[in-house]
Amino acid sequence: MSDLRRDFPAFDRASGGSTPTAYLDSAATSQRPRQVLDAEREYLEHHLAPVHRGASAAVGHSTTLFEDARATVARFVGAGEREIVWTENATDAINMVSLGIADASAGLGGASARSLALEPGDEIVITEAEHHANLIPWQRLAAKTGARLRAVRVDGHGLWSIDDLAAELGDRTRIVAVAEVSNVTGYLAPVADVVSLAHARGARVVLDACQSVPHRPTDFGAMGVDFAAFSGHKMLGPNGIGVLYGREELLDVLPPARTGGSTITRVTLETAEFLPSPHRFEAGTQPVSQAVALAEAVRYLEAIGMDAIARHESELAARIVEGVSALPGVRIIGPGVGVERAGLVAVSVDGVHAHDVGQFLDEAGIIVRVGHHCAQPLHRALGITASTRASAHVYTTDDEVDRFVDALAGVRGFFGVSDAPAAAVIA
Amino acid sequence: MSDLRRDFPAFDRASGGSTPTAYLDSAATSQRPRQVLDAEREYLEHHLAPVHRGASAAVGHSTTLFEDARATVARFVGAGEREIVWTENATDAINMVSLGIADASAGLGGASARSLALEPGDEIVITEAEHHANLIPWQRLAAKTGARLRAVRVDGHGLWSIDDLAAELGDRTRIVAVAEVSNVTGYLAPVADVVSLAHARGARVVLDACQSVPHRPTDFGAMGVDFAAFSGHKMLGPNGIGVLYGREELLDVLPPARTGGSTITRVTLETAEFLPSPHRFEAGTQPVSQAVALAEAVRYLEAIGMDAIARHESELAARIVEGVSALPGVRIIGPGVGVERAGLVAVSVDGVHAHDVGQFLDEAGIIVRVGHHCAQPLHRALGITASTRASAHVYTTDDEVDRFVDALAGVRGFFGVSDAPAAAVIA
Amino acid sequence: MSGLSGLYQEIILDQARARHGDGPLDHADAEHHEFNPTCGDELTMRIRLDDSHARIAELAWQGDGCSISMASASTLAELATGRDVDEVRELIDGFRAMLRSQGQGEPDEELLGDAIAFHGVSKYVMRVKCAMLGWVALEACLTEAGSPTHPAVE
Amino acid sequence: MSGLSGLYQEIILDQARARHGDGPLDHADAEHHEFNPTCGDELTMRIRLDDSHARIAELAWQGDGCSISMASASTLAELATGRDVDEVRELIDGFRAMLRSQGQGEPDEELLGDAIAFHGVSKYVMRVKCAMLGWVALEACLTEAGSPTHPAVE
Ligand SMILES: Cc1ncc(COP(=O)(O)O)c(C=O)c1O
Ligand SMILES: Cc1ncc(COP(=O)(O)O)c(C=O)c1O
Repeated sequence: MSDLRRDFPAFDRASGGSTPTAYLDSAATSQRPRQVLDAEREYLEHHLAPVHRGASAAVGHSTTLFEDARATVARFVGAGEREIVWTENATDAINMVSLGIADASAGLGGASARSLALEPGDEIVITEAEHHANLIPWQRLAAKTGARLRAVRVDGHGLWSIDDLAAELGDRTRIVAVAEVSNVTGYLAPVADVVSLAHARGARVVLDACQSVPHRPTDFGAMGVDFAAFSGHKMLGPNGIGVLYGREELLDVLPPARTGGSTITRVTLETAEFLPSPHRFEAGTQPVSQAVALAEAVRYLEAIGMDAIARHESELAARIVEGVSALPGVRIIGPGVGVERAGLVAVSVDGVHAHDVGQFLDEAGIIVRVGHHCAQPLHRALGITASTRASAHVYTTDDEVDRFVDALAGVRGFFGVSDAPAAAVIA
Repeated sequence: MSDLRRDFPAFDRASGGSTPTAYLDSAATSQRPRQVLDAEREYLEHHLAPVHRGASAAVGHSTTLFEDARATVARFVGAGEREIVWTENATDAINMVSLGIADASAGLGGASARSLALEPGDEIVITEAEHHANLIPWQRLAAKTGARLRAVRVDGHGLWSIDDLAAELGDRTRIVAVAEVSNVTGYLAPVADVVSLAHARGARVVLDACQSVPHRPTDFGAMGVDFAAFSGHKMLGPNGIGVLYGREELLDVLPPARTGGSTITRVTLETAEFLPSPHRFEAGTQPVSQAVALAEAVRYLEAIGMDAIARHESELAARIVEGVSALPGVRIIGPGVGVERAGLVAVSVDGVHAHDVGQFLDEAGIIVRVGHHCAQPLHRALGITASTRASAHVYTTDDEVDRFVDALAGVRGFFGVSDAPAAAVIA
Repeated sequence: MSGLSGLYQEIILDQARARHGDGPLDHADAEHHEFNPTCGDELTMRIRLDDSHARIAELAWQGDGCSISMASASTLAELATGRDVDEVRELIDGFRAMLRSQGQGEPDEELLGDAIAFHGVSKYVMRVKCAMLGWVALEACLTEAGSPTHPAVE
Repeated sequence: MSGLSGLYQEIILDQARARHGDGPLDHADAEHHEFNPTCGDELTMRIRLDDSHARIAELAWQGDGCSISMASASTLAELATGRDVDEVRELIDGFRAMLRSQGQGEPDEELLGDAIAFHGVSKYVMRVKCAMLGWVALEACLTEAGSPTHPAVE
């Protein structure tokens, strides 16, 4: 995959010293290839016009590009076109579901939305490992409806088990919301089991697919999940666009959380009637240039092949796990050596705060993420406040992850918590 | 202003015939200058990194660019930095207010949010001329809280009067939501009067500034409005970004409609505490490259001067109004000859449906907007279902609006509703 | 024919003025209201079937819209009144296929009759909905009236 | 000094280990909790003023954080304990100004004492919050304790 690095202008970035910067924060946001940047610019320079409104040929052309982008993304994740809603980001997509269900529970959306409504005593099941984006919206929904939020606990590695999840499910379970891939542990959730357990209880499954869709083959239809969310900026696409997937029959009745122009059929001063999915959710001017660019990102990923990408990244993860597990005083969060995991590895360094680790690595030209990664409950369960995470994407190289491991080896020495000498990377 | 057309790649667009396309749909979405496109690309190629999270210099630099963009936009509209919240678009910004107030009314946000809460019988006042984005969110808020929505009616030109607005206000009025500039009539609302009348009643003013901020000097602080909304894509900036303005003390207590990462201080499995404004509202990964580009759009507009832009566009509007008022069977919606208005003019052609008018103009290389412009109640009040709107921006020329008027002269002849001969523009 | 005159053929402008089938219909077997959210245009279609439920005995519509939508409803009224339900379903399928052709191919004149005048509309994506307005409404009426679904489904 | 050794001067690493002032404080006049949402670090500052309310008699903090935040709290404890409230406010203002300097200018050693070791932090925007953690908490304590606001406002 080393050839494709040339597609990424960011990697030409002049770096201070002789070694180029190693960008190991793709789980936060990915770099973008020239093809994606060019596609957006091409649209903006030559095809920019409103969509879905007006009679002009320019509007028709712009509308076609916009809806073709939807079709491309839909195909990429095994969805129908009416099952793909543009949102601001993945967080927005999850909120679209939780807020819509809150509205349905309050009687908005009428009889057709009643099947989505929650009642006091109903239960929502999540895990302790969830990103705040897949936690706080459910807390708010519980607060609004009187439903109870139950969390599957994690073990000392930050992992949860399907048995524990099964034990949390009950007759009142209405929603099960989990990440397909944890953004801290790299754990791959057994989605098929989650779906069958949840559906057996009559509960709906909301999948946080932020860390999976950009990195491995996805078929929401085949998986049978009810809703799913992911973001453009983590899959070589633009900021400012996310995707809500939902089964058509659910999206057609879910009340729209945001309202405004383009979502309606007839509007009077007193009432508004909403269009079917996806347009009922897309209030106001949409991220059109971003949709066009996201479709290009999909084509770019597909040209490489999602299987090849998953393989590449799991090799990199294995390389990091192996390297780090030889380092004294460095603890790996998530699955250890030999266990399948996604291309991201978070570690905790005994006696050195993650911010200091991150600073040390930054000085060595290695960009990682330090902090709680929007997963405070998980970190609290592990007894730490923050960790250091390296994450990969298609463009990440063996050399980059080796540099990460090597630099990590010098951290404790520098901060004087072991006898190891400070690494040579320090100026 | 004719020199600056060279800044807009869209105007190099190869047009089918000898005359270039006249883009007269800027009120829907504006074209973007090379400077704005380049600024976004520069960020994406050389500075792309997460913001506000991590310890690296790259994150620090990206964060600085992102927050500097906020400061630039804040200054542009007479706001403090903490008074500017990034949203998906203006529609999202208005929803952020209406949904936050709904949450406050349901007890979320606790005691500090109580001053924003509505009770059954409270009143929200809008006008019949509002865009659906400034209508439906208030309908929903009324439905959720038991508040009443009252609408100031328009006259036969689609205009409302400040006296009629005053008459709708009462002791129970809590919110007054109006557009500073109507996207159909081009009417300039007497905002100072609206604010003083509303504040005298203890009501808060929400200003839909979508059609004003991109076209004339704005100082929300001086105006004294409580909240305001506008979009990037109408002001030479990108899609996928909008702005909510709110007075700091209100934003600090308004419950966040969307929840997720980056909005919080401490999160447990049971609860989350939210940051002050603006970060409490910015859930998930933000439109960072779009913010950077929007700041560049602001600099571009400022370099021309907002006063000069307003003058330019009001001259163009006068030119259209004068030209159109000489055409038999063509009715101007909004203020007539000699009355100050914004740079957009909608017309209704007797006997010819707006879609047919739009098609006819499109064939003549003139892109306008036809339809109800997301203002169905206004059109219904005028006894029509749709109208044809020409709208200008800094780059619009006299020649373009003259071509619009000339082509309009031929419409009724072509469709056989008068004896006028079909214009020569028809192939 | 290219440009505007390809779209607005004389026959279309004539049909828009003629508005065949415009009016109320009492004792309808089915009624369907269609709304074009883009422009706010609306149309209500009503039909009465014959006793065997196999034939459209009467058809009438009321509505307001652009010349394309009005002309296509008028043309439809002429083509569908008195015809077998199965044939009309075939006609609607053919009309939809023609409108989705983006100006490609030759429309089937035998099947579509005067409706081939709308072939030019297929080049104008934003107007396809206008041309379909009455036809979609009729299709919904046929379904509502419980007539057997045509095998060549969409 | 450039790079890491400019940021993590020996004195800072020493202070981070020493944690002067780390511990509980009974009968505090003011207490303030600060939280850094970026990394989840937290710190609680407690102070007791003397009878005139013009001097910080005792100061203690408890918290968990990176070496920069711990070292700066430790340094602050050494500098502020026993000092006049007015002087301490001046010290905090000066420290904040230094941290906002982005590496520019020369810090005022007379005013800041050992705290000038944190000058290097000002080049690292993402770490300024860490260095300010204890200082912001102390500032809030002083306000809470009702001491007169220093005239040289921010
Ligand atoms: C007056 C007015 N309000 C609100 C909007 C909605 O703006 P956006 O679509 O960018 O959310 C528009 C533009 O369509 C408008 O003209
Ligand atoms: C697992 C997971 N869920 C949700 C999110 C939120 O995504 P976004 O910030 O794009 O809304 C992220 C990324 O930050 C994530 O990793």
